Amino acid sequence: EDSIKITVIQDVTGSAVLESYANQVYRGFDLGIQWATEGTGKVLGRDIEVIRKDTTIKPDRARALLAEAYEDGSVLVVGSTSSGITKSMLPVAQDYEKILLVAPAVADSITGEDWNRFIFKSSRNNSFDMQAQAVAMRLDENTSIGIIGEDYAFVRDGAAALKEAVKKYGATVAAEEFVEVNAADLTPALERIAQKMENAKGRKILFAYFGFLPNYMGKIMNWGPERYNLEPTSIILTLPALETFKVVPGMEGGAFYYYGLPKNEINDWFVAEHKKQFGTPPDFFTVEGFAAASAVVTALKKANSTETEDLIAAMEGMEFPSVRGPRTFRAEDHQAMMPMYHVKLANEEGVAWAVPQLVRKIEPEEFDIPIRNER
Amino acid sequence: MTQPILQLENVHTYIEQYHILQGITFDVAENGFTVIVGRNGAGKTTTLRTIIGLWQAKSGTVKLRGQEIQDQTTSEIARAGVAYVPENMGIFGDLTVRENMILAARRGKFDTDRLEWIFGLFPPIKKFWNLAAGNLSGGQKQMLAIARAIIEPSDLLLIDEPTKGIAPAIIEDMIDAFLELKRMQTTILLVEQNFAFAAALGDDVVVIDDGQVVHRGAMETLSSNPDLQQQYLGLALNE
Amino acid sequence: MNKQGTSETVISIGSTTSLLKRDWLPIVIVIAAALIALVFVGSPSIWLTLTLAGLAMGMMVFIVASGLTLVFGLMDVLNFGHGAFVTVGAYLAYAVLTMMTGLTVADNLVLNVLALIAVVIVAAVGAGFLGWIFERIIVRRVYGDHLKQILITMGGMIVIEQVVMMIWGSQEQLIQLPTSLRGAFVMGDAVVEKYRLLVVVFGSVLFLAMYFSLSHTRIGLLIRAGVEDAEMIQALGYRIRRLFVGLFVVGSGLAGFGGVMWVFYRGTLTADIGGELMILAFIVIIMGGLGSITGCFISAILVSVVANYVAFLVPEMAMTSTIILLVAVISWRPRGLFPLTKR
Amino acid sequence: MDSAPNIADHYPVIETKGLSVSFGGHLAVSDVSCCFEEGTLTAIVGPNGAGKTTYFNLISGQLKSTSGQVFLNGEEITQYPVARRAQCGIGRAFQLTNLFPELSVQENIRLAVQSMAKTRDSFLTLWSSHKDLIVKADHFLELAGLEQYAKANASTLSHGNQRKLEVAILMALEPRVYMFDEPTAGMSVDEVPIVLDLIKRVKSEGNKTILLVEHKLDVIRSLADRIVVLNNGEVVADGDPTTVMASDIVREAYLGRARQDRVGTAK
Amino acid sequence: MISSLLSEDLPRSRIVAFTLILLLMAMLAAPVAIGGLTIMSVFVKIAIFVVLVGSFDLLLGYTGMISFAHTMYFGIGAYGTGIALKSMGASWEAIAIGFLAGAFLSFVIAVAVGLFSMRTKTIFFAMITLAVANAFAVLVNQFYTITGGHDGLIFQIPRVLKPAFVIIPRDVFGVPINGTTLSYYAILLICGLLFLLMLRIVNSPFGRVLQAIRENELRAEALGFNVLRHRVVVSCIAAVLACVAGALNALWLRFVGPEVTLDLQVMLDVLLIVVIGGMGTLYGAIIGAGVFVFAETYLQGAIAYIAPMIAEVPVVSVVIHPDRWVFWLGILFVVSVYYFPEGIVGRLRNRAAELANIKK
Ligand SMILES: Nc1ncnc2c1ncn2[C@@H]1O[C@H](COP(=O)(O)OP(=O)(O)OP(=O)(O)O)[C@@H](O)[C@H]1O
Ligand SMILES: Nc1ncnc2c1ncn2[C@@H]1O[C@H](COP(=O)(O)OP(=O)(O)OP(=O)(O)O)[C@@H](O)[C@H]1O
Ligand SMILES: [Mg+2]
Ligand SMILES: [Mg+2]
Repeated sequence: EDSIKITVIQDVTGSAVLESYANQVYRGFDLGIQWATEGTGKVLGRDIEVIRKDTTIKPDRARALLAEAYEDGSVLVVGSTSSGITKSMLPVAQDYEKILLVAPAVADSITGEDWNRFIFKSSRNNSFDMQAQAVAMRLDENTSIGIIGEDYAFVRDGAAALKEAVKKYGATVAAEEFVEVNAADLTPALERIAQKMENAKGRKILFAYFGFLPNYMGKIMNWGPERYNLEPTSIILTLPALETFKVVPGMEGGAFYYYGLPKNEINDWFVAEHKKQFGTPPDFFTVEGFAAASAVVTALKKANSTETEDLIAAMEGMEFPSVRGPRTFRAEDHQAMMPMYHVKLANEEGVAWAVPQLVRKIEPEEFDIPIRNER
Repeated sequence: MTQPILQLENVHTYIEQYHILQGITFDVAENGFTVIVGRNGAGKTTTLRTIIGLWQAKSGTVKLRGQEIQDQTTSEIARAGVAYVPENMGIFGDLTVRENMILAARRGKFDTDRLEWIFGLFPPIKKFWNLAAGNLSGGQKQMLAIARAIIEPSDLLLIDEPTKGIAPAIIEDMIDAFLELKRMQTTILLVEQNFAFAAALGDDVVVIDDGQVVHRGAMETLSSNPDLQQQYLGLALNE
Repeated sequence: MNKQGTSETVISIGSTTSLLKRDWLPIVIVIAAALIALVFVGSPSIWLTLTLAGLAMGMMVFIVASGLTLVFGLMDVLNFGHGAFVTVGAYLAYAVLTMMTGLTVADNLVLNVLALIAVVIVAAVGAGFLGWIFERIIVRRVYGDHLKQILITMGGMIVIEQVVMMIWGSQEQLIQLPTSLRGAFVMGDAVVEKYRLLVVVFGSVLFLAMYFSLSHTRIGLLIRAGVEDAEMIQALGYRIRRLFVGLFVVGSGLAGFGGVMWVFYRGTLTADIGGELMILAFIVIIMGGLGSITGCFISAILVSVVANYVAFLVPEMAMTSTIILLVAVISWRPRGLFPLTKR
Repeated sequence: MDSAPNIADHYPVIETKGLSVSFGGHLAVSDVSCCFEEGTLTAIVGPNGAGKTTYFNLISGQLKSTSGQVFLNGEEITQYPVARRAQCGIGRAFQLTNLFPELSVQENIRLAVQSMAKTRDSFLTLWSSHKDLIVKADHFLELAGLEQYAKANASTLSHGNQRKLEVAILMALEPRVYMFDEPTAGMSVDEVPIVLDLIKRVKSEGNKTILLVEHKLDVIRSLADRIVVLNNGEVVADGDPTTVMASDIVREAYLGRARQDRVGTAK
Repeated sequence: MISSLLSEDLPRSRIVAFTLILLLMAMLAAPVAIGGLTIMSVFVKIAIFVVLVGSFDLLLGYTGMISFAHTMYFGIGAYGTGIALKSMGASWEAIAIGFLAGAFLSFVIAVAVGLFSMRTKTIFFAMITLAVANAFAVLVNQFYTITGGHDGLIFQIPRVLKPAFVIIPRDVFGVPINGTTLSYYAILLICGLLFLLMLRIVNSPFGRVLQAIRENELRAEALGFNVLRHRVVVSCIAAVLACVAGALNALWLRFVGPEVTLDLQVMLDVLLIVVIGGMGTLYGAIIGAGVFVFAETYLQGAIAYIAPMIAEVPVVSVVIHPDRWVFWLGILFVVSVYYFPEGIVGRLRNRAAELANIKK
């Protein structure tokens, strides 16, 4: 019998950073298939054929590739990293009435205003990050928060989500400063925050949230937040970022993944296999690739069919395993619900990055992720 | 007779696909003053540019003191002692007059006596010493181009139409200057339309037409013979 | 000729512009901008922090742009690939640094600075060598034609970046300053990062070195003349090609130097790091006046300092402030602050 | 305006009043007041750097004067930009050849013809459909004796031929005021008469005003109705050719002391 | 007839003419003969780029102005249409209003930029437009609530243009003829007409003046041409044409985002196309866009095809790797400047002219 075609569309070339992300996704996806099919590469008794496509970060190309994938008989398509590219593909899925499983893009609008019923999203969104971060900041009425970040949709949405999340603790957001993307110097914005928060009461937290600027934490620490009693913190997503967080030992924050955090068999296998195959511990995008593969295999098994409508029916409300514990596609907007971590950083001898230590796992039920689509 | 300082033998030069010089042959005698005349578009400028290496001769030889130079680069030829005043004057308009001059003084220093002499010849050079050369008047630019070529002593001086746009009084001085240069053992090869000027200075004359040498000889012969003038220049000058 | 006349000419043919005749206006404007900002900012310590940070940033921009002033300003080669040499400099720094961790991890200022200087030298030489190849293969064909320069150097840049990715991979790499150069000095209420101070020192030294070597030799003149009329400069006996190659190599080397400075400031590196400052570098060169080292230096500082003030006072305008500044300067002096050429 | 209308409303074609321009303190043209009448050819002479070209630039608008005014038929045009002055009928040729180098010789002339035609800016008509303009352009091409180079790029012409093209472009503009700046410089002896004939032709039309800068004395002698001598930016002599050329001041400043006859003429 | 349609500016080279006819036929036949969004996307991109590049060539090749802000107008057209469709719903009025607003904004900016061009030298002008375009991209990013910022916008288009509007169902030709096919042909038609319009403009008296300005601005002024006015006018024409191209692109993609419109990369692609095709010849825009879009679309695939064969060879396998296709694009930049200094069309025309000379 024919193989089951799954196409993974990623933004490989065109930007150095995205290229490394895309490669992580591919690795994770392959590992995910390997794990979910117990090494057979088969589901429903048929081979899974994974086809890779590169958007080169061009929306027009992404759309054509997606259409091509559907026309060539892909059962479903997984993609992509860039939220913009992913958004441009959403209507094509609708036109072809085939599933697009979004991973690892984050933009809220994918499961919000731009959503259609063929879209599933196995990756996280801003609200998970921010609610986890709110937990990790140990807020109360006596805390004020200053936010510094870049001026673009992802960070702005995040900041809005954070403001929403801190409400229930009674904390106040006393200052928000957004600098131009890739701004070289944070000094003016930091000085403004310091000025605005001078008279704020209680504990003062400086939350830094950046999507492009590397090593922002180093810059903040060099500027000297302690002079104004500001406690810097940020959300912990990738290993390279953790390398730059060595300057803030003891920092507490929300975290998505660190290979030492999850304590379960899948992660043990995943980390060991990744180290064996690539010599390094796995990171963020590999995890997301794995989750997507796991979702695909689980869905096929559950639906016991490759027809779109069967798959949709199976996937709505479906729980699927991942290295960070199970995730569930909620039926309303097809967003996967998932756990997060609250961690504290420590520097360890001989480790190139700050090591997150688990304070507490935040379970999926604890999150209140708004449903924004118009279903 | 001593060996000529410059010898062109059957030089053919192409510009793109056009065959401009079609076998030019003439000598320039050491310490002599040779004038090239000819109609517009005859190939006079092309001849000078071929000598200094700005066009490459496709065949034939150009010899400087017996050495073949047709394959050398322009800067090599220049450093072998050839100075050049191009037809378009080649002024560096962004640079001041002084900077134009200092570039021509190859050691980076002026010989003050020589500079004084030039100042005497061409007073505007001194007057506009620190002015951007692009702002000079047409004639002043021409003076600067000549001044630049004579600030250092050279063995062979190639000059393309120095008198165009020059007022009569300065032409007078220029004649004196060239005569003095000649006395200072500089050989001069001049392209000139102003026949009076040419006749006043030249020892030898070469007439070029359509990329070929149509007449060679002493200046005397040509300047005193209206028939020859009629034949080669299309116009008798001493009517 | 009388003696008197001669000595008089000697004076007049010597140095062109005395210090008094210099055009001080742009410098006065920078200072005025700083003072006006002081009034608006209010707090002197914040003002000082902003000013010093801006100054350091300006120096960094200057270092990255310095090579471009030679290549674009003087030689009139619109090198869009300049950023590639910045990238190469950054990666060489990374490579060298990982090889000599001993010198950088030691908490000894002298050793650390020496290590940094060694890194700079390797990066500059490496980038310069690459510049030589670049000139031979890429630039040689396109002197005098801006459009082709843009395209071919862009192509060259892509190739270099891709090769960098082949060698070092596409993932983001972390790079750390030598130990004793990290952190900041606190002076009263103002702070200065140590590294920024170092950049100010390096930038100033570079500026003085370039200023003197260009104003006390004929190189600047020769290049400008060569750009205007390459035939004539050869007819004067100069091997203009050699000079162009040499200058291109130096320009690329300086880009490598800039890459080192920039990557340490940034903290991480990817293959497209070189492009980040290029638009700013072009702005600074245009604003300063093509070919003018002083102009490049002053405008780099002006742009960066003003950007900091504006970002503090009216953050919404931070991005547009540079453009407004550029348009204002060009409207005031269409050929830049210190115009050298007519181009 | 303080200039009371002249008797019978007669205005000179070109008038400059107190025209001056200075470059950083150096007065290149200094307080020049002159009238140029229809049908006359005025030669402007003077040593190099006297300000002749600068004076032309002030009249045709390439330079803005520091003070003083320019009038065309009594209308002040001092503030007009270059293009507008050209449209008003002031045409000039340049001392240093100034062409469209990568366009053909014919196109160079065509553009001049087109500039004065009504359809010059038409977007949607085909250039080749304006046959009348082409015919006219070819006419001037022939007049200048450049037919054989019609299709060649202007940059490939020899210096002398470029000078001829420069003159031909001015002719093709058919202005009311012709300003020639050393039209024959660098032109070979047998070609000079061609250009002189062209200028004579214009002159013979009787209603044109011609200004001519020249250093060749024989050319001036054969053409000029009047000579204006500039020195250091000032008018130092003005009058009919014979008187002016004989005056001491001209001999002193311009011709050089003794040998003026040997140079610049064939004799 | 054809000659006057082409404004008497014929390809003047058999190879060029032949290629053009071939391309045109392929474009017309593709949706029925091949089908699929991929090939249609390729041809639509070529068509849109012909307008975008051609209008840029009006500035660059004909008038001699290097502007880096051209794709900004492209972006304005796309965003105008996109934002209107998003906020007003999928209607024809939204398209009209969005496009007109975009065109008006482009027009205003083009006038401002054109006026400014007078004050500075070409290369300064280029650098300033570079800075302006960059700033505009940042602005679009910052006003993300309207523009979608970094992620761009998706929106609905009138049903007639969507695949759901079936004209002839799939089973007749094996490929479906639907709203997408309709918009494909509509875009082709509009682009074709605009190309003819541009051809007419450059061959009009106005076009000649543009060339004169490119050659020698001061002289053009002295001949009585108002250089500033011509520059402003041509800037506006080019801007509005780019704006149309942008709107078409938005309609086709049903998406606008910085990567497709405002990125410096798009501008450089446009520049490359102009140079590959041949500056100052509008046919160059077609040939250049064709070569470029095909290379961009299929280069990676071609490399992926070769790569397995040399997978064992040490260095070569790193260089000839699908992920490194951009490296080969860079090589293409260099090679095209090396071997086609006057562009493909320029080269072929010269060759044709030489051959004709020899025959004579
Ligand atoms: N770059 C070029 N391309 C094509 N033809 C050229 C080029 N330069 C010169 N020519 C042609 O070469 C011929 C000789 O030109 P050259 O400049 O040597 O003449 P010339 O004798 O100096 O004339 P003139 O007295 O006018 O200066 C002319 O017919 C000219 O058109
Ligand atoms: N832009 C400028 N800046 C400074 N000085 C200038 C400028 N333009 C012209 N001059 C000076 O003004 C004077 C007059 O120049 P102009 O070109 O009018 O002379 P001219 O009479 O045409 O001389 P020639 O016969 O040599 O062409 C010259 O001394 C020149 O150096
Ligand atoms: Mg000549
Ligand atoms: Mg003059």
